Amino acid sequence: MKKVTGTISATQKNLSDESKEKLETLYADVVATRKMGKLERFIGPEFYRVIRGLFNTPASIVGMILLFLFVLVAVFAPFIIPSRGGTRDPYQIPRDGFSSIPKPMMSDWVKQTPESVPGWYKIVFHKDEWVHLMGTTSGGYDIFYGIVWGTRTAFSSGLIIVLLTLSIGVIVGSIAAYYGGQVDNVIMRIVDIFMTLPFLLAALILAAVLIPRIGRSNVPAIIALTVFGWMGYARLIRGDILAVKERDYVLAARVIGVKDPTILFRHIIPNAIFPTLVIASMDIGGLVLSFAALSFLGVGAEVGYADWGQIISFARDWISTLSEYWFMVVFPGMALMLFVLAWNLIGDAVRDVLDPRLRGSI
Amino acid sequence: MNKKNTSDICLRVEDLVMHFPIKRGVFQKTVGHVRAVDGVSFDVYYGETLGLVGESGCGKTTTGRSILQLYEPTAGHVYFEGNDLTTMKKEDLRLARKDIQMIFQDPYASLNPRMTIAQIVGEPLKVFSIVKPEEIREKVKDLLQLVLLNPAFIDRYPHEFSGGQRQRIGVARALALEPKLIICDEPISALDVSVQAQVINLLEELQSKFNLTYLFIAHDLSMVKHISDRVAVMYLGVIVELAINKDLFAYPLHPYTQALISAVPIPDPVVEEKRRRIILEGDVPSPADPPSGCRFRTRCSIAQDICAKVQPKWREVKSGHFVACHFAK
Amino acid sequence: MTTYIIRRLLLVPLLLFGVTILIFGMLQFLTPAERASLYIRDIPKNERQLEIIIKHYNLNDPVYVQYWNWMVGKADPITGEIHGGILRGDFGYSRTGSEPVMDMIKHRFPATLELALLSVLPIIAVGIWLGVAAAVNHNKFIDQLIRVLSIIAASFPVFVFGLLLIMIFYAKLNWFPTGRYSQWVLEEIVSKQFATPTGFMTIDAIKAGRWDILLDTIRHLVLPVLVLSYISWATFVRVTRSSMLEALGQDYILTAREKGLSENQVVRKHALPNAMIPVTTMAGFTVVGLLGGVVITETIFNYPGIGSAAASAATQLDVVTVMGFALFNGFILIAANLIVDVLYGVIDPRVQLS
Amino acid sequence: MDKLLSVNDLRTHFYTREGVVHAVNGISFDLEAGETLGIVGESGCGKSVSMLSLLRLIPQPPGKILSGSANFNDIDLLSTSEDELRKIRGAKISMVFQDPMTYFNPVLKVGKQVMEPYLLHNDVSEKEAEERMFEMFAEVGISNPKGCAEDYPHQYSGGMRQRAMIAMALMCSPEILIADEPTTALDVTIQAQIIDMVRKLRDDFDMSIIWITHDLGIIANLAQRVIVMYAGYIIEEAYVKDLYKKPLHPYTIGLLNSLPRLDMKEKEKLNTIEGIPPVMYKETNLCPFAPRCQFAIDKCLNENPPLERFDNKRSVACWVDVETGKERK
Repeated sequence: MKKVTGTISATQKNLSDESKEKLETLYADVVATRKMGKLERFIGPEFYRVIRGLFNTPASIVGMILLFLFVLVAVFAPFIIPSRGGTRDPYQIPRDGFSSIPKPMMSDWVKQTPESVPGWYKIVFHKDEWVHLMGTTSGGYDIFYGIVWGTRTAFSSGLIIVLLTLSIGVIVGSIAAYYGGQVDNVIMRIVDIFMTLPFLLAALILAAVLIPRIGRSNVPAIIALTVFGWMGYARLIRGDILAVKERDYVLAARVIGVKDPTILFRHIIPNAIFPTLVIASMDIGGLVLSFAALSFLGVGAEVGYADWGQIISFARDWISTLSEYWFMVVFPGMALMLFVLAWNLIGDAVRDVLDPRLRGSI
Repeated sequence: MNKKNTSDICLRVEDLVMHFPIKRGVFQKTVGHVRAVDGVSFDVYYGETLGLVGESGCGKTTTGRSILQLYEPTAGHVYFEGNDLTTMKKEDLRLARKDIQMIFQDPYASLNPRMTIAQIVGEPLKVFSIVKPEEIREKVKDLLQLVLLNPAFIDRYPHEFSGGQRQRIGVARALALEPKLIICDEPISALDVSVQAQVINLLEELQSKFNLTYLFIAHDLSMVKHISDRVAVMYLGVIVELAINKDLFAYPLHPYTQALISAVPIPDPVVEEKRRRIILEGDVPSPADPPSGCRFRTRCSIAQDICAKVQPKWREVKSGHFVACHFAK
Repeated sequence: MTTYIIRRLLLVPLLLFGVTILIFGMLQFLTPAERASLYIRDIPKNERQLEIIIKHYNLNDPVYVQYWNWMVGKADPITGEIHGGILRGDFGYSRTGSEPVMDMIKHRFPATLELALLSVLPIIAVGIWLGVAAAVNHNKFIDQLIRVLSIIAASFPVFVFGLLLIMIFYAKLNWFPTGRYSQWVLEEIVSKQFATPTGFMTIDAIKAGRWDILLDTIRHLVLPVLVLSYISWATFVRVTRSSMLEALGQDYILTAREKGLSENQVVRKHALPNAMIPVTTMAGFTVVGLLGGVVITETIFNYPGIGSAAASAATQLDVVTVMGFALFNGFILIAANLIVDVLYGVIDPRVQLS
Repeated sequence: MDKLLSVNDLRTHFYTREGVVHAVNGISFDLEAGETLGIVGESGCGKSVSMLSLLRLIPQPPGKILSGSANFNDIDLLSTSEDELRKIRGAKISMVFQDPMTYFNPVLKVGKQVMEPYLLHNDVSEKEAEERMFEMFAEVGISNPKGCAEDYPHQYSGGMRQRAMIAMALMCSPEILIADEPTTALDVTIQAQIIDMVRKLRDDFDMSIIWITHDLGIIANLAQRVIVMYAGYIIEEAYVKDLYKKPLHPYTIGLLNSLPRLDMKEKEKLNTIEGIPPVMYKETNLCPFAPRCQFAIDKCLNENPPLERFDNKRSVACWVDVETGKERK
């Protein structure tokens, strides 16, 4: 049997040793074998491709920077604007009186002020007392406080809904794909039925029914968005599992005697779940938007809770004088818009990497 | 080749039938069947290479997969070393597959892209606990050496390799369980011309080294002629002719075999100039609705009334030369 | 092709059944007293009377009995008059609207339909046009611009965008007022000086030759149409662009170029017909999106359609009304999906065989 | 003989994220009136790209034609205006592609697509184009032309689709037909039908053919002259008979020896070309085949051999005289 070497120059007898050496080095470059970098080997080829796609697109870099800023705000919320301290719920926006007239920007903060004045505030505004940086809503809720602490609400509600919908979708979709036949048929018809109601309207109803039963909080909206939000993932994972099931390497695994559960968890699911995972994580932005919309319509977070959509909903009562009270819409609206934009910019780049139809278009 | 005893038979396929239902209409009722394999019988002897050749859609790949019970055959039996695979329980079958392995056509699709070479080639060793877990890596390196791959590549992923190299990895995986029979399902048709010979030579070397038995499925007649001891020709779900290599190519008896052989171009203009081609009319009929009687009669130049009525018998015309044609002598 | 359509049609009753089950399931969260408004208009405050009603309409009975009653209606034991029954077109009585839900839908649906129809056509026309422009100029400036704009549009919350428009064009400039018509038009309608037989203000105004009313209607429609359409527009561009890019990357495009067709002809004759297949499906989803979108849009603009009614009913926890609207929307969507499916079969010849 | 097409120093590169792919690296060749020229090479050797470049059909970007001229009837195809070129495409030079399934538009009727070039390049009515189409359908052996014209591509069989594609290419009676592996996706018996048909059409239409393939057998059967390509270079060019009788380039030799032949009497071990074809990311000054070449000498690693005329009728790009194993004088 032939000796195996890195190259085939062993069979080239007419070459001088010097040339053989040169060939060895050249061959490493010329040969079709593609070498993977350390990072790629560590995180896996597909994930690497996604990451590389993210850093290759200027738009997604902007998105990542934006998102990073939001993470900073969420993490450091107590240092940006402290709560009122004590045992009081920090997510309850402090209200400066009960006047129905919104207070303008930079007006004095009289009641329920934050417990301390952080250093950055003194440096930027040269003041030792809090003012309403972005004004208040009707009812005296401080908009700046609501936006900063609302960042946490956005991340947590988005993450919770994605995790819930993804789990349901993956389980239901996998069952449909794995068992096939009538099980698949029944499950997919149920998916169809859930999809015949418009997403937002359906969520609106469910939240409205749930509120009298379990009280007004974030929970009814989260449940409602979950119940009507899992179908997309179920369809996606089902399609991918069905495709992977037919691949030759699954047949090959059967041939070498791998047991069925191992085939499912080692060969099928890891190769099928990746697009679903990535798409789902990119959906956080859109879900935060839907959650905010429910809050805006009045079936989301309770009044006074630090949530962007809830703050904007105050503006509904001031339609004809919005030009005067613009800060009630513009600041929380921009926070929401930039948050969703960040996710969408990243999501767009990721979809380009994942979309097999666009793959190869260089 | 002399007459063989039954003890020499490694694999016996008896009247293997594989029909796939066609579902149509409002209620997805089964309206017919694709008769991919429609009554195929042959033996494979220890140590030989049986070539199974035919055009696309003739059922050769389905035959290979039904032998391994990757599809559940509609009817018929597959005996491996005397044991009927079609009636085996799932777990017994899994254990029996240890001795029958397969090499797949598409080296890009048959390797799990998320596993390294060590994992891919090591998996069968792990499943059957052939060697101790800590020795798997060493064994994988030996296997790579065996298929002429650099053992240093052991931690690489499949997409870091070219088609020919991937096919070697597939061969190494098949060899890991030290099987007796390997079903090679078009192992070279996806490879570049200059790489095909490398894989063929490797398969031949391994055969002589480990006394392997091959069922070599291919559409490339020249390659089948090169590697096989005996050749079976399939057309539309049935075997029309089976003979030892020399006989089949020198004295083909079935009109289809004759046409097939004449259609293969030979890389020599001098020879080509003198050759007379048999050009078959039309296309292969649909396996969902095969012609009555002899399957080939619609394209056959010597077909007569009897061919439409009576399915030709599978008979041994000369010693070891089987054919299914009314007029073969 | 026929079997394909029949299969789709057979699915419709199944979906209808599923939707009623889904809605009815959600109704079970209500107390029997609240469910009473499925059958009668005035729910008495008196405990004893309430119990009689609950008993009359089997509101404490097993779920399947209630479902049956909900579907076909329930006769009043004294008068023999049948109340409720989805199949009879009785969706219950709306507490917030102070009229039967079905009447409310009849009054308000034309307004919503007018808004939606005026939005759909620009979305499809502009969406396809921009999507094709982006794909043909793949990776060039126009492509990048359209792409970034559509991402921004998709990220802009409907209610924020709507409120900003109101802030500028209504509160500040007073160009485009909210609502459906001005006070003086309303007075003319109420005093029957101006008839609205079709329910569509634009058509009725044109038919009557009342250009002043038409102008007023348009002033009220501009902003809602803009707000309702821009998000769907973004998704439409996206889908058209990617399916067009896919089509342009196919081998038959090379064949078309090889034949000597100009780039324009290649796009028009060969790429576009193929790219339209996924776009058709998208059009169906767009209708779905629009009907979901009217909830917020109509709420912001105080536009008297079914969306704003559903939203205000939801916030006042008038569940029977919201359910009625949802059921109605579900039926419309099933019809829309059916149309899309059939269209799909017509456009793609490959569907006909399989 | 007249030079119908004269290509000089054609160079096409692709600018991809992974790097610059040197697909075609300055190739020159002539096509004479009435001859059939074969271009052989493995996948990725640049044979298809060079033909697509001639008609400027490669996608730009990422592709770019860096240099070259292609004289056809006193027009330089590579520098003439797009409008001028469009008049030639499909009329004077037409192409037939490998996979007729993907190269037909799936949502348009075949008849409509076949008529398209004729309607485009001639001032004729729909009716006349239809008549012409039926004429062509008869030429390529499509029975039932009326029904077939109304069918969609997916209703055709593979062989039929390729016939329809050839009919489409011949609608305007082109002077040159470029066939890009038109039989690779087909079965051998269907391939034999198509080749047989093309041989007849070649005489009827008095056209020149450039036939791209990786199958040396087809070339031996069909072509008068052959060009062998490797890694974007022409490495050998000769009349078919000379090439098969005595190949001069080590790659050609290796390729011919690695093919099993149907007419071989005894089983011989296949020769192999070790290694794999290179990916052409780097501009190198060595002979592209040197890493796989058993004849390689030191000079091969320092200088890329030019294509040199030999015996006045054949050319080869190699420093080594393979008979002596020494450098050629």
